[in-house]
Amino acid sequence: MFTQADKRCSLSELVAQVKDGDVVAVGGGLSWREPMAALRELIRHGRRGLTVVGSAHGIDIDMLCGAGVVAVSGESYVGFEQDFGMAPNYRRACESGAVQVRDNCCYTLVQQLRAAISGLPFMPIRSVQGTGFEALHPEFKTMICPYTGDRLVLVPPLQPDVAVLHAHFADRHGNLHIEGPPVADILFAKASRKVIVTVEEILEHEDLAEKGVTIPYFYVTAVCEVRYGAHPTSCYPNYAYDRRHTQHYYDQARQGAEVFRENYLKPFVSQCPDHRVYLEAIGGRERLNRLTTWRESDEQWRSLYE
Amino acid sequence: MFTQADKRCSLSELVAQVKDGDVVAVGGGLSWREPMAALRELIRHGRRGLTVVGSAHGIDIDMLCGAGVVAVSGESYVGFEQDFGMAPNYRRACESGAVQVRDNCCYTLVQQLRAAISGLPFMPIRSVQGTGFEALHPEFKTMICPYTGDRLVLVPPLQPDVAVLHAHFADRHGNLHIEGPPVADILFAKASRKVIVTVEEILEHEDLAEKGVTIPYFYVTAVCEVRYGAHPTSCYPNYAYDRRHTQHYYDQARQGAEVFRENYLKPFVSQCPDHRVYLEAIGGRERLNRLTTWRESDEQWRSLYE
Amino acid sequence: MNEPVRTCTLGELMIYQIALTIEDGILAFHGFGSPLVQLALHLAKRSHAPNLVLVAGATYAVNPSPLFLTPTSNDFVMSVGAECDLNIEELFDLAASGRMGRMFLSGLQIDPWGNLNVTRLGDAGHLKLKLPGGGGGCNLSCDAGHITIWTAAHRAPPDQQGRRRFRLVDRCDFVTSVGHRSVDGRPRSELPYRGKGPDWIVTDLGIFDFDATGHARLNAVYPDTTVELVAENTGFDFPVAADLACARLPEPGIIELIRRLDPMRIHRRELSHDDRTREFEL
Amino acid sequence: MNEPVRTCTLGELMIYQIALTIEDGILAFHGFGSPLVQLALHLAKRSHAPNLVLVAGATYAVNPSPLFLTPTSNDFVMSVGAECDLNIEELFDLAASGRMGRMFLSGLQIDPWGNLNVTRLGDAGHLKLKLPGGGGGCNLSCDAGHITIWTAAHRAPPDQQGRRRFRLVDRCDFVTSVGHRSVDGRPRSELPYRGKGPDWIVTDLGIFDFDATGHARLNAVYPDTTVELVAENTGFDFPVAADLACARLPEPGIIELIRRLDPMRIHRRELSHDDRTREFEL
Repeated sequence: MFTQADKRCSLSELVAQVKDGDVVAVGGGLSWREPMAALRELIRHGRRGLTVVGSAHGIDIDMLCGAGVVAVSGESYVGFEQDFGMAPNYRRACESGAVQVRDNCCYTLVQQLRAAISGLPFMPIRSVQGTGFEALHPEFKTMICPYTGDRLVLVPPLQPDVAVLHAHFADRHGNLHIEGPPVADILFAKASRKVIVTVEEILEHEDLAEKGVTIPYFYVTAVCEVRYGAHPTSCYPNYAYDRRHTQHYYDQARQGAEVFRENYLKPFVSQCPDHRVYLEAIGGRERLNRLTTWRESDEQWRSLYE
Repeated sequence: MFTQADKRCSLSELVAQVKDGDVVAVGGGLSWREPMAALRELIRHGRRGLTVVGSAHGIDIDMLCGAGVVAVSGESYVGFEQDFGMAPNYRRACESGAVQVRDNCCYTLVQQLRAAISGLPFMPIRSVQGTGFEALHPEFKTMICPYTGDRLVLVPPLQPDVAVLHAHFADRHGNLHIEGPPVADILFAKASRKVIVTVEEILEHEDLAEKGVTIPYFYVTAVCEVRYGAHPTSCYPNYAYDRRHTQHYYDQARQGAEVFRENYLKPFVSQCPDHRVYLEAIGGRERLNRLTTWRESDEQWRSLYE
Repeated sequence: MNEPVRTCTLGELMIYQIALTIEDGILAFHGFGSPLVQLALHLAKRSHAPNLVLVAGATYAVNPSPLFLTPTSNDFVMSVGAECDLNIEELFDLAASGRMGRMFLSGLQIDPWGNLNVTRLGDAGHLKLKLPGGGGGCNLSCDAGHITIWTAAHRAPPDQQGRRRFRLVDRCDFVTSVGHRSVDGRPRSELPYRGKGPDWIVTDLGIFDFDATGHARLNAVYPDTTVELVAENTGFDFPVAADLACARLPEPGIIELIRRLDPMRIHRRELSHDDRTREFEL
Repeated sequence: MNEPVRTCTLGELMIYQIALTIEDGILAFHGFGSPLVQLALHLAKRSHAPNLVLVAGATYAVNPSPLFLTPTSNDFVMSVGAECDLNIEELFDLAASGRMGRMFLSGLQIDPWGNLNVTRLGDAGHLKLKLPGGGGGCNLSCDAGHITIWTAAHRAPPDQQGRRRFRLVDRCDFVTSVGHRSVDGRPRSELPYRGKGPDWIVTDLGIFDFDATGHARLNAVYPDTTVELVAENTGFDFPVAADLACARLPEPGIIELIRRLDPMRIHRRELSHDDRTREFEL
């Protein structure tokens, strides 16, 4: 139970909740609502040896891998879909052995989070058996169902040390409002020991309550207002996905670890003391305003992908 | 999957989905949003031998017991709290043996519904063991957890034949919007073979979508617009709990099965060919308007309980 | 209005004593049909436990500010001003994962180990009285961190034949929720429960805690009750705390707060007719 | 604008053929990163399967009307006009309880039994290539009623040394999602899955169904492919349907609909460079 009256803190204090070697659940999914500002701060803090768990991810996990923050990946997907294809840093880190591959599947992850949420030592699941994941996860066990005689797979609880989320709104007490797909954020919040959250805006409780509480305050450890905190991923309705910046990211990453460090991590992370400087580095007001024009017309929205 | 374009039907057609001997999950809870109009129609249809399952209930289950509709009760509570105390018809039916007692507990019910919802042959639960419920439910099994060595109770899936719900709004496709506490309605809708719903108002989809879809259409078998369909229980914000009518109900029920049949079931159920006539019988417009005055002032709201 | 409060009623004393069992910063849940407990939680939240996560029974509203107490629990009145809302599965998941600090349970039968019966009198074959049932009490008696048991019907006056029907009984006909001994007599420590079980019983005659064996022990009496009175109204023998005291009475400010929270005095419905007139000089 | 459609592209033919595998009135789900499948579902919903419960990958939006297809799946564009929304746990629960009629899966390796690999090339000890991973494909390959497999990279041209790197392989290095044989060779019938497994493979060279043993069988070719061409681009021997036919081409109206659904022709990104120019006379 996190019950203090005011959970606001600086981005640096927020990210200091993450320790080397922690199991970290990163919220959002693919190009939607990734807590990118918090992850960049995590890199600046020089965190190491994290185990990342989640469902379908892209630039967030790829960037952490490129920065050498990750030791184990328990994600179910890390890539750029048909947009750019495979995730270069993630691939390199896995293939070099720097990151240990412990791929998971979406529903297996859900069941493991549910076990943690309801305090059970396992959840049963019918699928997974007969696939390569049983060998990849020796911690999974099996049992014969006393009702049906069927063989079931038992998956242990997954209780991340920290969930790192980006939401639209919070109040200072830590109540959160998320618009659009929550992906696994609600499950992460309920299952994790600590929940740290960046938000586009911190509101008075009455205004937040009017929008609706997506995640109750007592799950939430700390909150920090970071506008455009999901950039370059989207945080509709506030702003769309910055495909141009992501293209630039991908082009650097594809050229190798060195190039990525020199041409991306340096200018956009390590040499940006804070988020404000980062927003200048990626093109400032002009670039950010463009990402808010998606509402103007279908053509304008389309143009963001061309 | 219930996918027909227009699921609207008459109250009689709606209730005809329930067959003698069915396992029925009644939505709402205590004095809140009970599908009373549908249950009265169920009594008019002369249904028999139902098994009722649910969490905390009152007049809904008591009335079904008083009308001889119920053969087995798997509820976790049936009563009138500190308002009127024990449920007279329910007590009589259980004590006479007319209704078989298979009391359940709220979380056990939740886990059994979850097993049905996720297609599992059981759900594990840590509680219940060591209480009287193990003897009451021989279908519960136990296992030793292969991870912890702890003894766990396994509860089988509960898939009601029909869930009977009262919601605020639906569209003709069957999407539902419920305001306030859903109680177990969402779990019932996902777990049951059929879902039949009365609603205060059927809206165009666009208007419903604006309020938000609480239960997606494909779970829902049929819907019927029945204003004041929860009376005498509440359906805030539309109308408050009719304590006066419930007092009258209780006074008749307390005097015995005969008196209840003569002085309550006859005038308010069997002799009311339809819901419109029932609304006249309970006091018509004047009474109903009074139940909508709760917003006017705290004093006015309080007066509804005096 | 503002004449000073000089006395407190039995109900107000019980509400205060139940409130004193509630720690700050925990999640606590009151079930339905329990005005004394509902008021105790709101009192605690507004006095010594401001960081209490107060979850209202039936509505699952978190930290509401009811305009007044209603006789029915699942009523919008009771969730007015709620900070947020849980649902039935989330609330019980929180308990099952060890995140519910305290729950409050009662019973028509309460045995020396804190086992409770709200299911039936008589046995399966021969049902004497069907009680309403325990709601989620069975699950929460295992899962919640601690349990405060309360009853306003401890007093068991003899009938014409001089027989007493005890509320605090030697043995429950049915164990709806479990205390410190399972239905088959195993000590709680042998069962893989999350929660530690009942630590208080607040009644209309006094207050019990539990000794090392998990047996109820009289901890305090009221200004108008004695160990002897408690003993003759209790269906089992019980140890008495060495430092047995008279229960602390609430301050006037606390009493005024309770009266504001329950203007219709709904909580009196839990008290026997005679007990409604019991008052204590402050 | 309105000049009559006289030809259809390979992508349009594949979208049409995938759409033909979708029954009306079922719940079907497209994953992420699969434009051909996303378009097939929207095509089916707007042609022969109006009662399809179309669940969009990544957003879990139900029956949306995307303004245009984006290269990223979790984008508000893709959920515009959704009738309602599910979340990750609800969607997978529906599959696990037997309520997902059909799912669509692909792989960098596809074996004769419809096992798929999107996890890694090489073995655990010696990882040659880390693939993005299967999302929820593993779970859904067991749970979904039926699976349509697709790939736009069946063609495996020889390199300088004349070696072909097959997409349709004799054996998967890793079984990410299961077809008609488990990773240890047990027939699917011996496993307690809800779903019946893959029944179609739609590729850039032709269409396979599965024989009684669960082995892929060539069912149809395209106007510019032959059994021989399919054979030399496939890493295993396969039976050929007695009634092998040339796949039916879509009507002009269908083609126009596809072009309206994907104005940026995002689906072409799934095709090899050469295949982007393949066209068929209607």
